[in-house]
Amino acid sequence: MSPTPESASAPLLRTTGLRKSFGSLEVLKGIDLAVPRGRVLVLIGPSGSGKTTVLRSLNALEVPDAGVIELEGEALDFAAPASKKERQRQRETLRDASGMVFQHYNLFPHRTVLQNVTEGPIVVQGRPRAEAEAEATSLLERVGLGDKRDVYPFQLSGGQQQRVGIVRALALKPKLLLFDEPTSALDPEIVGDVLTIMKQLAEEGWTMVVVTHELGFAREVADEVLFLDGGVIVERGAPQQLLRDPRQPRTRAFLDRLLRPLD
Amino acid sequence: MSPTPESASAPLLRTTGLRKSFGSLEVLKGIDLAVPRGRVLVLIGPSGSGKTTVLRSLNALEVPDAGVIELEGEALDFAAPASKKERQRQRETLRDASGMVFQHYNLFPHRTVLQNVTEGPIVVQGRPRAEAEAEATSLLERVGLGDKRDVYPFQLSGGQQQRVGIVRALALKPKLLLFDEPTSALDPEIVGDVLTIMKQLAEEGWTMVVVTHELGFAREVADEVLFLDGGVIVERGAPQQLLRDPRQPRTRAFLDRLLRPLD
Amino acid sequence: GSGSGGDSAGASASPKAGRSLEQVQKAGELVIATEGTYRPFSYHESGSGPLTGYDVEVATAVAKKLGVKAKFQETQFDAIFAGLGAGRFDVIANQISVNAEREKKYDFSTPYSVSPGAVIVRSDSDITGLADLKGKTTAQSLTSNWYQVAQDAGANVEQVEGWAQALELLKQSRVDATVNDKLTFLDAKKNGETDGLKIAADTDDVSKSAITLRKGSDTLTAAIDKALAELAADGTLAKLGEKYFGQDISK
Amino acid sequence: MDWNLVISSLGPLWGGALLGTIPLSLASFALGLVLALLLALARMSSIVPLAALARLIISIVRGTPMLVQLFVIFYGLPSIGVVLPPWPSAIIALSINVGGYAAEVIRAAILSVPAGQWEAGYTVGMSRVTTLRRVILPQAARVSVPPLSNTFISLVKDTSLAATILVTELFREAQRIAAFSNEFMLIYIEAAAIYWIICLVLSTAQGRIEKRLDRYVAHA
Amino acid sequence: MDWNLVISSLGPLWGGALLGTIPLSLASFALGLVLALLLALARMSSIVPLAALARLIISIVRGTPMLVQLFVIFYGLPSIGVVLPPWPSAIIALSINVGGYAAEVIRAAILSVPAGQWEAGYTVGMSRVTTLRRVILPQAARVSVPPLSNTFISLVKDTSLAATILVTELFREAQRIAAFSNEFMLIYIEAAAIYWIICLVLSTAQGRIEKRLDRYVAHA
Ligand SMILES: Nc1ncnc2c1ncn2[C@@H]1O[C@H](COP(=O)(O)OP(=O)(O)OP(=O)(O)O)[C@@H](O)[C@H]1O
Ligand SMILES: Nc1ncnc2c1ncn2[C@@H]1O[C@H](COP(=O)(O)OP(=O)(O)OP(=O)(O)O)[C@@H](O)[C@H]1O
Ligand SMILES: [Mg+2]
Ligand SMILES: [Mg+2]
Repeated sequence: MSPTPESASAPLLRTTGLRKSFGSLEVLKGIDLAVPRGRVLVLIGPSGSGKTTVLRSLNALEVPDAGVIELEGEALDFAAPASKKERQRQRETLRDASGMVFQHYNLFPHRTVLQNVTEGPIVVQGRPRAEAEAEATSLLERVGLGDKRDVYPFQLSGGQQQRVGIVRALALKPKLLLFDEPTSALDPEIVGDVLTIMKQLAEEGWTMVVVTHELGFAREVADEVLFLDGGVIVERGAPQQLLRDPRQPRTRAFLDRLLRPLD
Repeated sequence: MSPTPESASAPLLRTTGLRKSFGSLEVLKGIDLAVPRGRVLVLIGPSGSGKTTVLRSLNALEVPDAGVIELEGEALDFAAPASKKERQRQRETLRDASGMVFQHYNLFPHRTVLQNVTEGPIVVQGRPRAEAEAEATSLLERVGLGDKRDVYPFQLSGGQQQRVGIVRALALKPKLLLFDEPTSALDPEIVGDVLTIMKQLAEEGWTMVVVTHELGFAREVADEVLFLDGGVIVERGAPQQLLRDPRQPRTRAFLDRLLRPLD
Repeated sequence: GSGSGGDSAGASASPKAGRSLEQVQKAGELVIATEGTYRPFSYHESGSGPLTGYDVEVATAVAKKLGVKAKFQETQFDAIFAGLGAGRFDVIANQISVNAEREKKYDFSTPYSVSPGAVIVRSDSDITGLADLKGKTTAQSLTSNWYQVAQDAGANVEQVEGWAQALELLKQSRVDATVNDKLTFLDAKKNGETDGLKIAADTDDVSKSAITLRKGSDTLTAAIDKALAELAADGTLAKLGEKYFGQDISK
Repeated sequence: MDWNLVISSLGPLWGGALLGTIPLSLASFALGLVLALLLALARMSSIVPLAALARLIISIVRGTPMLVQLFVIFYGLPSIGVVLPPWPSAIIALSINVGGYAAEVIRAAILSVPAGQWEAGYTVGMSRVTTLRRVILPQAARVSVPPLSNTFISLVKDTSLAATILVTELFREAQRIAAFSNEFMLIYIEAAAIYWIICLVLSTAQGRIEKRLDRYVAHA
Repeated sequence: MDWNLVISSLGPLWGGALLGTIPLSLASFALGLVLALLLALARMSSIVPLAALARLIISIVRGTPMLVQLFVIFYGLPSIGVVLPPWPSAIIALSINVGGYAAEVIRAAILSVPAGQWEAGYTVGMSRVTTLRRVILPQAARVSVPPLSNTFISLVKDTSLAATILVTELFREAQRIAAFSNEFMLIYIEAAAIYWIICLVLSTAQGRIEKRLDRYVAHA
């Protein structure tokens, strides 16, 4: 089941049979995936296929109807009926472990760039302000935003906002970084700035799950690519194989539409 | 559909020395361009270079500070001080001649698809309802939305909304179609649907000015490509030449960023 | 509602029960409700000075006779009976006319002011008496009996907030007359506020105003009656009448 | 509790509501909305004196008690020769009030419609006025229903002030019955219940209208 | 015009404003806002009876005249043994009113903050309450300043009703002076001018607050 031949140790995160319905619409129909430590998993698939729902489940923004999420060996079972308190604990476990970067950044508009980044460390993790700010500043400098510390999000371009979004997630030192189409709201010429930073994070060894339509990024950075359609993982494989020579006709059709829109 | 197959001698539209400032920011610094009848002009350029402002000037959503727009030989001079009435006449001349398709569709959310399309013909042009509706229906069928006549825009996907946006512009039978990044708010797999329709329109002989980042479309459909930067046309030429082998370093840098974001 | 009926808690805590003389004396004060906006009965000296007026002085004198302090609570007419019913006040001294309807619900002292009514009209009016009010429009406030009198005379009654508005409407020819205390009119006349108006006729009815108490305030009512009798006897009431109206109005 | 009084007063109280409160509210609201739209447009106008005048009117209307406005119109205007009967006076005062409050609501609602909608209207060939009428206002209407229904509910209760200028409505009837029976508390609560019923009907209507206007909006 | 009266009444009228109207308004508004927030949260709660109760309270408060509410609290409650002095009664009635009206404003403002902000808060590790407090409410505050200042302005004028329960404030002073002089038009207009001045000060404050809260928003 797990497509991680080179990893001997247990994956950081593993899902088994994840299911989720909204009303009568079944959006996830049993998702099995594993994310080894230090690896990058890329999810692709048509609109509505359930990519976002997978990420949101990993971050406990949605509660799956069934299935298990295993985090560092601890199994969170969502099929079993659970008390409110138990669900709460599951939620906290997942949220503490992961950081999320959204398509539309979702920065806090009423806080400066620095405050956006330190909000989590100071308010949630209770770290000393001075320490949190020093760390945030150095992270911001790393992504080229050292001089934007004290401005408000509306004063930034989309690409700058998304870099702040990434830094906000990093500042929590999560074990797992989740990205939901982080570049698809950006101007095409700015996309590169954000992808480059994500590539560096991958090289530094962060564990990442990325939903994206940027096939170039997937090809260069992903360790594994999953193609989702209709709430099912239709195909999975190394990027070279899956993106260049997909086995499934649905994968091929999807990739064709993406690469050659005018045909 | 009724493109305007007339003598291709004089261009349908020509601008000379178009200038526009917002406050102290000079956004257009003298734009000269010509759109021959039945041709497709593509504008590319970095964010903030003034592409949208050019289109908005052609559609009289902005009043240029200086320069001339010549439409079918009639010169509208924006440098000369003009009475309110004269400006009004200039505005109407330009608006009657052109139809605009927006990046974010800007459909009327409180009107059905059919009403969106017939609003202009009936209310503005005073055409009989039955005739306008019949024509709108056939246009909607052409773009594959025959069955969506009576739904509201929110019930449509982005790609469907943009197709309605195009039909709304077509229904006015303008001499000139203006497109401002018509696909950049769309899901990547849906982009093709809209580009294909635009390609068909070009083949039918509509005169079009298109701002887009879809270089594939420019390559296949454009008669001329203009590269704008900092309010100036830095380079212009046939798509094969300009996109493949730009003469100006700024053009080259821009195209590189677009095509290889990760380098 | 708490205006009447539905008795709840017992003993002295209940606002429903009347006040006894003993309670008042124990408290050391008689709480008196009055409007404070009804010249010359209950008003403020020059508008913002101390509370004064015929009713106010009578009530003060009564309290003194009872051996307690007079404590005035100024409220609007709307709230005056509600407040009495709720036990917010011990008594009302505000030109409350005694009538059969009210006597069913409240105890009254012996009247301390007796005033004939007057039909007040514009100088050029041809109304000469109550009988002429039939089919005419009058402005009346709800405070007094005169509303009823005008209505009984067949007038079409417009209810107004107070005397000032009634005067204004009459002067603006928007009503034909107002029936009111003659005393009130005379007071206004003294202040030059009745230009162009006149008294067409006095009414046969008189309005008797008395201190109003909750039902069951027997000992207190008796004490107040006794105090009023003493005030009449020692000439205090007559003197107050002279002060405000140039005549004794207590009988 | 005096049940006979409660029951015998129902007739006159509902009479006051049906012949006074309700028609007064409806007429004033309708007129007030028209006035509000004009004030809102004036306030947004680029003609500076017009905008300033609208601001001043809105400020005075909102900043002074309506009772005084009623008094000025009814008792004050005759001194300059304008004698208006109670009903027109009340309708004028109430609709000026609605106008002042609703002008700001309508202005905010118009500003909340994205600029792209104006441009879409222009691009389709519409004039400013046509775009306002056919594109902007229908969308602004949706946003303004909840705050306008607040204004309406306040208005219904404010009509009681018309009692001070001789308009017979629910509250005036209540005062009269209360004065004769001396049961102020009981009658006022009864009147309050009737106001409440009217407001409940209004809220239901609001819900219906919102639903209707929401038909073209995606739901979360 | 009787200038002497106008001038001699300035003292008492301003006295009423400063010692009655203004402190009463401020206290009631502060308490009312707290109540409004609680009612708004209750109304949005998933606990059905709590939400229903909040709805009912809001509906009654908004649907019935405040005069009656004042009456019930001051003259009605003693019948069940609760005897409150005038000022506390007035503050309770007024703040319940502010609560009822402002609850809907606050609810709408909270709902106007994009869902993504809740999620961003959760993702950063915040609980529901922390997200509400540090992310949602500060943003809701910005949206709710204009409608809340409307509520405040209405409140200032509504304090005049407190005169019926023995609170001396601006309007009560005006009534006294008017009753003595029978110049009710003049005095009422003078009082209205003072209300207007108070409201102008409030509007200026509103402008300042809006500007402050707008510092993190792009301007068109
Ligand atoms: N909260 C919700 N309530 C109801 N339906 C939902 C909800 N969230 C998602 N859905 C539906 O679930 C399906 C999958 O949604 P999801 O957002 O996961 O797709 P996606 O693959 O991320 O698509 P996209 O590329 O458009 O972001 C869609 O049909 C969507 O409409
Ligand atoms: N109404 C306006 N007021 C002030 N500045 C404006 C206005 N419209 C555009 N600008 C500025 O003019 C410049 C050019 O804008 P324009 O929208 O034409 O660029 P663009 O090439 O279309 O960019 P993009 O690719 O981001 O759409 C930008 O700096 C923009 O901020
Ligand atoms: Mg998604
Ligand atoms: Mg643009």
